[in-house]
Amino acid sequence: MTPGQRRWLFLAAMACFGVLLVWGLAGLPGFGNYPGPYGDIINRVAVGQTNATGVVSAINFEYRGFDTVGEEFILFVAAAGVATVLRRLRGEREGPDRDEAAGREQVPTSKAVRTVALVLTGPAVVMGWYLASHAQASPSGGFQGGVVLATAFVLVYLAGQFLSFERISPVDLTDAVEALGAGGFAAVGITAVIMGLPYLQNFLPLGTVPGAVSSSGTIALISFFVGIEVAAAFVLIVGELLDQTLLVHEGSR
Amino acid sequence: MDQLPVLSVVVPLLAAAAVSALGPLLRGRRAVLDAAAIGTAGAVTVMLVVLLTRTAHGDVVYWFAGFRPSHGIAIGIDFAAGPLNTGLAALAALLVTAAMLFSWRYFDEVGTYYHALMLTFLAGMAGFCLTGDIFDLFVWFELMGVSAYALTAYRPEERGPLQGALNFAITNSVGAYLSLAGIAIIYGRTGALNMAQIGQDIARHRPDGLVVVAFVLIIAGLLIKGAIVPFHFWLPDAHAVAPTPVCVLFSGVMVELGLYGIARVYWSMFGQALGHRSVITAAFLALGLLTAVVGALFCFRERHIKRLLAFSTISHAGMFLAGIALLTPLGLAGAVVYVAGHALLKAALFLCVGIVLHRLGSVDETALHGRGRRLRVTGVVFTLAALGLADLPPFATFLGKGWVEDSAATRGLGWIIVIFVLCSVLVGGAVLRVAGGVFYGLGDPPSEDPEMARESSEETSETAQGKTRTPLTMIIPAAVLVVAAIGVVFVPHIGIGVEGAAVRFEDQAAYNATVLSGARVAHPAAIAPAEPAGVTVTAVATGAGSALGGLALAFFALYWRRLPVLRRGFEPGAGLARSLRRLQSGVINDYVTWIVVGLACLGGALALAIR
Amino acid sequence: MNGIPVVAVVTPYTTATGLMDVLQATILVLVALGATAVVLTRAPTRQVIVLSVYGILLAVLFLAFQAPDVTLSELTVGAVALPILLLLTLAKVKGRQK
Amino acid sequence: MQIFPFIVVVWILAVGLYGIVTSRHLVHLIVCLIVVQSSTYVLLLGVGYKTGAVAPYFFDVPNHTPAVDPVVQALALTDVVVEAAVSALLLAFAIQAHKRFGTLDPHELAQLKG
Repeated sequence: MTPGQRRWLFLAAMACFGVLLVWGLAGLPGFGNYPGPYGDIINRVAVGQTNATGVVSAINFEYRGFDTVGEEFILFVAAAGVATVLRRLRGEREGPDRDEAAGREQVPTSKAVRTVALVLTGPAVVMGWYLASHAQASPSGGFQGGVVLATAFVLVYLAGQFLSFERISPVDLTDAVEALGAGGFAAVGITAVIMGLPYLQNFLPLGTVPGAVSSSGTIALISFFVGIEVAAAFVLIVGELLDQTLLVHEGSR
Repeated sequence: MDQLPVLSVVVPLLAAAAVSALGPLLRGRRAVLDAAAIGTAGAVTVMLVVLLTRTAHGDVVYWFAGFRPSHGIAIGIDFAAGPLNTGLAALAALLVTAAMLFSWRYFDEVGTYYHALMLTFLAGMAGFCLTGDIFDLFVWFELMGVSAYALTAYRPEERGPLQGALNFAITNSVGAYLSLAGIAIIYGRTGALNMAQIGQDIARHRPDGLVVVAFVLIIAGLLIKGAIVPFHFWLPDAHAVAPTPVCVLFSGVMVELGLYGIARVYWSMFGQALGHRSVITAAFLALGLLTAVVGALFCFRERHIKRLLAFSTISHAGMFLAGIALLTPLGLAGAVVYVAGHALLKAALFLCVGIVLHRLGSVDETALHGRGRRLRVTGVVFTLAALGLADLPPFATFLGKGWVEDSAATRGLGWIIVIFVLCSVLVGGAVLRVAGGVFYGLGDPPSEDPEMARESSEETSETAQGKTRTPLTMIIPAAVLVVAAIGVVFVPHIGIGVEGAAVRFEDQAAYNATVLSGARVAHPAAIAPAEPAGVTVTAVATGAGSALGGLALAFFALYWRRLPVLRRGFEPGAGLARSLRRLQSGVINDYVTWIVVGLACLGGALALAIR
Repeated sequence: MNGIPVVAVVTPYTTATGLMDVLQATILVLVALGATAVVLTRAPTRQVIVLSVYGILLAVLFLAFQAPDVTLSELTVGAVALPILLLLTLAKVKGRQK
Repeated sequence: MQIFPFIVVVWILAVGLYGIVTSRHLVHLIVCLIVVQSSTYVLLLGVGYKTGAVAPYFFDVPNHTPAVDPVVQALALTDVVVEAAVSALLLAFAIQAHKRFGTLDPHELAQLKG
């Protein structure tokens, strides 16, 4: 197909498909009229059952916790896949570079950027940690916390270039930490199985004050593992990509 | 409490995490890695088989974190292990075990990620089969998908795998997002994610636009995964380039899981609401038969052996979908046995191709002509599997297809037998032609097709070349799988067992009761199917006929150049195949366009008929 | 209502609905325009910037949909993490084209 | 306001697919895929919205305040993670493809794949 033919074929098909979609969506109860019952029931019972005041976290880490197990492993696999695709060719650094994009100058980071980045690293770590450990209380959780923690590592890169980034996040260690995060979550679930309970059942004491850091049993624990997993996965992915951009630079030296 | 459903998913996940965490320590100790992966996959197979025996007297329903439904409303996620989906998961685990056993000596060099990815792939497939929750289905679908994309690009130093993985990942991601949109729409109507609960809810009203559109969107991702024309374009691109042990899983079960998903979504959610109208049979039968014919034509024209097997998978997927589309227990039972037989045989065929690649360093039929004579055992296994693929009794394929044909005849659709036999002859003929040419040096090598030569010019070198012997761990799995494909037929009470399971699978009311109120309904002893499954004369006749036809076609393809009456350069069906191949352009933009076109047509047809 | 004056009950925990409607409709229009802009920006590097803006628009929309959790994720992923990944990729591939 | 948000969803989906179909650069195409996925977030949160309800957090509001559906928000969160994971993997493929092919135009990739 030529691009022109393809465009017209697509537009014709998409017009039909779009009409179909609108026809289907017109059958919804209308915006603002969520009919329930799933969410309404959980809103009613979640705080009492889990002692978590953030109902979304209660769902992610308890009611539908098994989805999150799968989700963490999707991220785990993506990081492993990125590493597989990009890492196997380390040999490229030596010898004549087959790389098509080689030969560009490295732009040094300006002093201002370094300073700002260094200054921001601390708050990023603190905020990431805070988010990862307050899943049960407020809009936050392991995932957002993990990404913010990973950002701290990227700031370290900005501040000190790649060498220190690699020193702070050696690949093998990051790998192991990531696996620990994903595996830790799955293992929390298995602990319940060993205790004769259904997988992922909340087996820890729920605490007494709803929404406190130590409340809601396994929710907090799982959120912590998710935070570790996500941070490590992102550090791994960003690290591999940085490694690639660096490959260009080394090739030009 | 029966913990087997969850263990069969979590154990491979934990093993994957462990393998990855201990990776640096295990570097240089391949044996430990391989043993761990083979052991895990084997253990999962055993767990699923044990679970399968426990489902005989009713589905095993597992509620995560103990959130059982009250008053018919589920607030947690459930696994609903019935005989059919557990059996499919067990089949997947068996093939992963065989593939891991095969890769033990196959790859000269392999990182820890390979094992971790195979294990997460297994977990994704098992979770996808067992879950009874529509969003959970999406999650495992994605895990299965992401693992598969990464495995396809496992040799990123070559061009083919990257391009194949990109097309694979983009088309399947588009499909997954469309499915998710469908899930959101049906959730907006019912406020439920449990399939049984959704089915119960939407069955209360006449089907309207929302139900039709949600159905089409949800199966969009599954049709793409199931490689149904016109959603199939990614498959040959990906299957031809993935490492051979991975191809075993792609062709053997991953595609079939997409079709299982369609059956599951239909029979647990939409069937009752849509009222099992004849338009559904017509639409899916048309898609299935179109897929079967297109796949078979491409298959016969192909010279790259892995691509040839990939197209044969498309053809078979079409026939499976046709069996499911009949909406009868016997049709579904036939599709199930057909899937099992096909999976075992196709896996064996891919393993044999892997051995050929290992020993001879090529997968090009023309280049390999007569070079496989020394691989006697491999040749025998490959030929037997090829005959099985052409439905020769007593391979399980003939039984499964026979049931589908019986059921079609009862529904007054006897004519589809002609198409089935035609496709089997073409596919069987193509694979037998490879067997005769490569392993026995019969006839003349097929002419160099310039386009084919371009496609297979880049040698897929997964292993260092010039191996002088075939390790036992490579040939034994293939041989065992072929024997198993015969063994399926001789399982005691296979007919009543599978058909009883199909009756239960299609009994939506019973499924709802089992999942939502824990009632044990369907008992196999009480099931008296309207069309009892058995070995009929027609099945034996069409099966043997297809195999003979395939043999004859293979001999013709190998020897026709020596016939005086035909002029040289004549290629049967070349023109048709050339214009079809122009559609298989390899351009991802085209593939996504066809997805939208296919959805507009399918959705439009269903909408006009059901409105 | 038989003479009893109808008073809209406004608790401290709810937003006036009329205002919310306008807010949501405006952001929805902006999001639709943003998506179009992302797709129609063909130069990859510029597109990343537009994507980042689109991510922020989505985050605001989610806030208006009363989903602070998703807002936070969309901000960290859609507006920060993905653009970083994309820019790194572009830095790598922006060499000469064959 | 009854169906308008859902029409926006269809628009985002259609525009994203249009971008994929007409894209001549893989990174652009991956961004369009992200746009396609973003339509599912809007749809999910749209179907779970309740006019006048609060966010599903009961830290500083009484337990029985009407709140919007938390389930779709949990699903959207999962969806965001999936998006990040798939995009990262696709970008890695794109980097490697650029190294092997020297181009990121899907047409040229198809011709050069060998």
